[in-house]
Amino acid sequence: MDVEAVVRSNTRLSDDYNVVALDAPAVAERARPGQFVMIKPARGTDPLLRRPFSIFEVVTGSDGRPAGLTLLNKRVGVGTTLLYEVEPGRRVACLGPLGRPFTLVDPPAEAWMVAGGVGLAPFATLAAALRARGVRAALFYGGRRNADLFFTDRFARLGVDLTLATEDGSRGRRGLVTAPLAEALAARPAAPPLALYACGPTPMMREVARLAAAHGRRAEVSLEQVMGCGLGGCYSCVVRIRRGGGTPHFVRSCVEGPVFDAGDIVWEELAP
Amino acid sequence: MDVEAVVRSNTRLSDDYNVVALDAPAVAERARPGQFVMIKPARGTDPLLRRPFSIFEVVTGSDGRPAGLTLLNKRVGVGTTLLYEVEPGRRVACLGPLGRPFTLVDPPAEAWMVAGGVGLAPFATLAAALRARGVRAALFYGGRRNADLFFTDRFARLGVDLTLATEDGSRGRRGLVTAPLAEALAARPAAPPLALYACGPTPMMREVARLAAAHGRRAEVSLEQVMGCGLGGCYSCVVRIRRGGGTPHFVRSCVEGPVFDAGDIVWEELAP
Amino acid sequence: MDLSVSLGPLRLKNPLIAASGCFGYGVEYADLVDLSTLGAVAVKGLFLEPREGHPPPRIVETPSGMLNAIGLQGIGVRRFVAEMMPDLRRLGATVIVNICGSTRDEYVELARILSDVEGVAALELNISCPNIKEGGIQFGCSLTGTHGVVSAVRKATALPVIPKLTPNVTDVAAFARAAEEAGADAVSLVNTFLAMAIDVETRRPKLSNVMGGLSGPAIRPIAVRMVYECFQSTRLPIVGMGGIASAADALEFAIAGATAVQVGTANFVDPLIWTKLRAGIEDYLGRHGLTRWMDVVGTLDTAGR
Amino acid sequence: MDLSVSLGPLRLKNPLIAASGCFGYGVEYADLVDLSTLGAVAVKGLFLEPREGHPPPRIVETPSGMLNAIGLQGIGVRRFVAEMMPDLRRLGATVIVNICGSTRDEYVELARILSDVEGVAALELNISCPNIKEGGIQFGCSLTGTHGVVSAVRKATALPVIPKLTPNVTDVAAFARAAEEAGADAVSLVNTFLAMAIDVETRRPKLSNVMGGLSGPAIRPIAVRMVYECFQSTRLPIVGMGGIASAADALEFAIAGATAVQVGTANFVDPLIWTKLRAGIEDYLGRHGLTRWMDVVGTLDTAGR
Ligand SMILES: Cc1cc2nc3c(=O)[nH]c(=O)nc-3n(C[C@H](O)[C@H](O)[C@H](O)COP(=O)(O)OP(=O)(O)OC[C@H]3O[C@@H](n4cnc5c(N)ncnc54)[C@H](O)[C@@H]3O)c2cc1C
Ligand SMILES: Cc1cc2nc3c(=O)[nH]c(=O)nc-3n(C[C@H](O)[C@H](O)[C@H](O)COP(=O)(O)OP(=O)(O)OC[C@H]3O[C@@H](n4cnc5c(N)ncnc54)[C@H](O)[C@@H]3O)c2cc1C
Ligand SMILES: Cc1cc2nc3c(=O)[nH]c(=O)nc-3n(C[C@H](O)[C@H](O)[C@H](O)COP(=O)(O)O)c2cc1C
Ligand SMILES: Cc1cc2nc3c(=O)[nH]c(=O)nc-3n(C[C@H](O)[C@H](O)[C@H](O)COP(=O)(O)O)c2cc1C
Ligand code: FES
Ligand code: FES
Repeated sequence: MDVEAVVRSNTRLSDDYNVVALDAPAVAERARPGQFVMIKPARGTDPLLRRPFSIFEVVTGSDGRPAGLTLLNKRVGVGTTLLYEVEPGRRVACLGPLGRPFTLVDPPAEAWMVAGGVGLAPFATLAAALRARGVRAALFYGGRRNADLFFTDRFARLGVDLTLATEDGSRGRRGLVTAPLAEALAARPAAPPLALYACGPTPMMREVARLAAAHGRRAEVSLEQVMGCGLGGCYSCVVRIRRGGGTPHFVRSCVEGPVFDAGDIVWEELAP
Repeated sequence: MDVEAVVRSNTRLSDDYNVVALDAPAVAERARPGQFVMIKPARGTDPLLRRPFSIFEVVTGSDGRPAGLTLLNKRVGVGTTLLYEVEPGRRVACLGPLGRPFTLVDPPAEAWMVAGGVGLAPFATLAAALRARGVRAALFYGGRRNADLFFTDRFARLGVDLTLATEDGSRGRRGLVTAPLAEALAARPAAPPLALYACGPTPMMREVARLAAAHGRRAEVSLEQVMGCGLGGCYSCVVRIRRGGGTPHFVRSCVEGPVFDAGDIVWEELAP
Repeated sequence: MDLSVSLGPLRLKNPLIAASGCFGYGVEYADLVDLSTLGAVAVKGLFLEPREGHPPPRIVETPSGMLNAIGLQGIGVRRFVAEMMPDLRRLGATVIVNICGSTRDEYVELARILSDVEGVAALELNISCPNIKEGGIQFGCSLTGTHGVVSAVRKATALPVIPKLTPNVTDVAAFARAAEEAGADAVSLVNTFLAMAIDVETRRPKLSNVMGGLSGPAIRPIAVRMVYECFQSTRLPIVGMGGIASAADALEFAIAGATAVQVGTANFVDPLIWTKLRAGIEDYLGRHGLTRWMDVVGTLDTAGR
Repeated sequence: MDLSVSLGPLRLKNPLIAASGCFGYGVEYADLVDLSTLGAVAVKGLFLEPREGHPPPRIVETPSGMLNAIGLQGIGVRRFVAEMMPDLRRLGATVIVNICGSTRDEYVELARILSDVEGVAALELNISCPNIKEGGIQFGCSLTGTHGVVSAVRKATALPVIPKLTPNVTDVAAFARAAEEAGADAVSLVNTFLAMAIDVETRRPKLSNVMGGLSGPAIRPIAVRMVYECFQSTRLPIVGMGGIASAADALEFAIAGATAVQVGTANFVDPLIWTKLRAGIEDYLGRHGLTRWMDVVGTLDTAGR
């Protein structure tokens, strides 16, 4: 699906973060938690390529059917700045949904989501899907400071247990969110089964992978490789994977990911 | 003067034409009729170069001093489309005022302006300057159809005699505006002196040059050569000129023009 | 409208070819694009053996362009034949296989293997990839190297042979002539321009491979010039590419002398570009009172210029 | 912050030079820019005699770039010396004169004339202009031609000699080495890439001269690569250019090995770019705990790449 989606609204959350709502029923209908879209931020050839964004929310229309989706955008460069400034009414090309979604669990299994910064993006749809299946869910969510933590109420309303951390201690625990995660993992009995899901900076995801392995839990991570096409055509987005005892090899994260089994990734080779 | 001018307003006149008002007191203060500015339509590198625009109006602030200027824009390509769509509040780089202005006459001399389409742009400031000097002025103004003729009331309020023509006959004379001009020139006694000013498509200006020569009137034309820099640096904007009996040679229209003596131009070589 | 073209013995229903390395093995796009509607699909460059390619970062964006140093990650020709060709045949794709070797013999071996494969329509000889140390461009930057590889492959196969030329040379037309003399059926150009980008904050190259190949709209004016130079100095049909992103761009290459065109980078930006290109070309032909794509090919009018 | 640089015997107060042909004769910009604050001004290419140049259209925009075929319209060296040099001296400009000839003797004659002119700081030998048929690039595309012109001019003048290299060659570093052997004090690169654009509606070239030179951000990644190649294979100081439009771009060239940089096309877009470049460079040096521009030159770190 490639649609010329109308920008329905652009809500600035801070100087860096905003949420863009797009009319894109055909994409929204098919979207599964953890999938992404490729957005063309400008009309001309500078910037040239599309940019990948997680599907943050699926918006339903008055008939209760999927009518559009939102993106949680953090501005880090030229494309995300254009998306930060985009005016409602404009059209942006939106290709998707793309990629391998998260593996959903069923009760009695529980689900812990671990988000760092804009790594929150894939978890709104995941939390909704888990709730629909009756899975108990928790969110460990870290940011630099209180002003960088968003939508905590929304997760709380979905019945998600929240553990927050900020590097400056302005909200929740001071420090990285992986510290309370480590404690919670250590304190938790083996049953019921527990699935971990992580998205955020590489060091955070790597630490989640390490903790999950140490505690014998399965973890999925959503990686953010640079992507040229999002469709498997360019081979730019590769990640080194080692499955079972096999030799490590590159796979395309746009088609075999962005969600990977944390234990499969050759973390030493992943860019920080 | 190169200023990051705030777009104060953008008034769409039709599907092709709009007027953009820019806050640029330093440019406005210095502007003389016939001069132009170089506008950067986009932030990135596509499109790359600035685009030249006549200064359409000088806008005065509440203190009566020049506060900004407007541009009469016709969309023909990528840059003018960006300017057609520009949102108020944006900043656009605006370099100017540039180029050689019109030569103003004094009473009892009279002034006839000849405009084709967006060639109206340099005449609002010229009409105002002529009125300030007490010079009797007329405007011969042609367009494809009625919907392409703008601001006739404003010129009328400045005491300018209007002669309109449209190619489809939907307003004024049917056909090209140079037809009524030719009749008026033929009908007019030699005194008082008469200055002609023309801006529009090349064939129109060429015909004005021919008529002026035939009737022994001085005419100035404002040319629209493609311009890379507007400052005399790139030598892209040249026009072949023959002055007196001299050999024809290329001069830069950004510094020696855009206003030229119609009799100096080697019309055969000018792009249509 | 007749959009069909001939590249020597190879007849294509239209001149629009997916450029090698920019369309995977074709099958990746089957959900979005009806492969049978393309003139052809030039699949990702293949070596005899599977290759890992370079570590990421493999691409970086530049003004109106991109650098890539994929390093020809690939499954090798045998797995390609076994795993991809059945699907490509089923999907009705006209398949041009882009082949790459470290030695002349490797090209010959690849040509032999592919000659017997049902559904392979032509071979594009990648002697111009700037991203690998051995082979490839070392042939493409030498006239004797080009002649040598092309004539060896020519002898080894009855398939149409299309050497792909590098733009990183002083006189590209000389390479087109060398290819012509060696028996090529057509030439394709341009491959990417050797280039680099540096992260000034870390003072390190942005690509893991230090250098990469520049593609996209940025290079189009140079590529059009090179196609025009080749058109003026050989009689070989030319497959033109480099920054094509619209029907007007494709027509620009055609007017300069390209019989067919390939689209690479723009396919990343707009994977549904193919229908737009076809519609734009048909519209253009209609507006100009023409009925055939070939009416436009090589019609640059330089009178008075 | 110490931004001073040396190009052989030529010492500049900073590395920022206005590129030839993109800054008129310098005097055009005197109202906007204090010329004495620039490292140097490379004036528009001069022949012995005045030249008309090509008819318009002389430029056309392309994605993130532009083509030009000005054809070296100019007033000739004698009028330049008589009419422009007095103003340039008065304005405190460090003047690099870009010279162009149809024959080797013309370069020598130009060098002789300019050697005696007060205020001329160096000669840049334009052996790389793609827009004129005779001379220029015909020297720049041949190693012996380059060596010949440079050594002849070297013998004729005590002024610093800076041949300007064309990017339209297979191995630009070989040309830098030829210039070095012939006694050049530095090399500058790149001149523009030979390119063309076609108006598909009229099927005519967009430039009156059919072909022109591509400049601007589009070419930057190729230019950076070429500077890096020259840096690796000669000891000559390098003046780098091609698409520089920000302090980061200038630093990219420096890290690749450029001692000084020139800014051409970007000056058209932003004639006040010079103060922004200087401020950006000083800010960068400060943030990185450096005090001299030269601390950055040639510091590309390719470890592990
Ligand atoms: C599957 C996927 C989902 C994503 N979801 C979101 C999301 O929901 N919200 C969001 O804000 N961002 C998301 N990202 C990251 C987003 O795509 C990048 O931030 C964006 O592409 C940067 O574009 P830019 O033009 O702003 O930056 P550029 O100007 O291109 O670069 C600025 C800086 O960002 C770095 N960068 C460029 N591309 C990426 C990338 N793909 N990932 C990380 N860093 C990059 C560059 O190296 C550079 O340092 C996602 C990425 C992937 C792969
Ligand atoms: C001194 C001067 C004053 C001008 N004043 C005005 C004005 O007040 N209002 C206004 O709307 N326009 C004015 N123009 C024309 C305006 O500059 C061009 O229309 C504009 O540059 C086209 O840019 P673009 O990106 O929209 O077109 P592009 O996408 O660059 O080109 C589209 C088409 O327009 C043609 N074109 C490009 N540049 C010019 C040019 N300079 N003149 C004519 N055709 C061109 C191209 O050849 C092409 O066919 C003026 C031009 C000059 C030189
Ligand atoms: C990511 C990428 C991978 C490429 N891989 C190959 C390849 O395997 N073989 C080849 O001959 N050309 C390859 N190319 C070059 C393209 O086929 C094409 O020649 C070039 O990109 C110019 O066209 P474009 O500007 O339309 O992309 C690759 C280009 C890109 C961008
Ligand atoms: C309009 C124009 C005119 C030029 N004239 C000359 C010239 O006279 N002599 C010369 O050596 N280079 C000339 N050049 C090349 C520039 O000096 C420079 O090498 C090239 O444009 C690349 O730099 P840039 O991308 O910063 O413009 C010219 C370039 C342009 C755009
Ligand atoms: S982004 Fe192109 S293959 Fe993954
Ligand atoms: S526009 Fe550059 S010299 Fe006139």
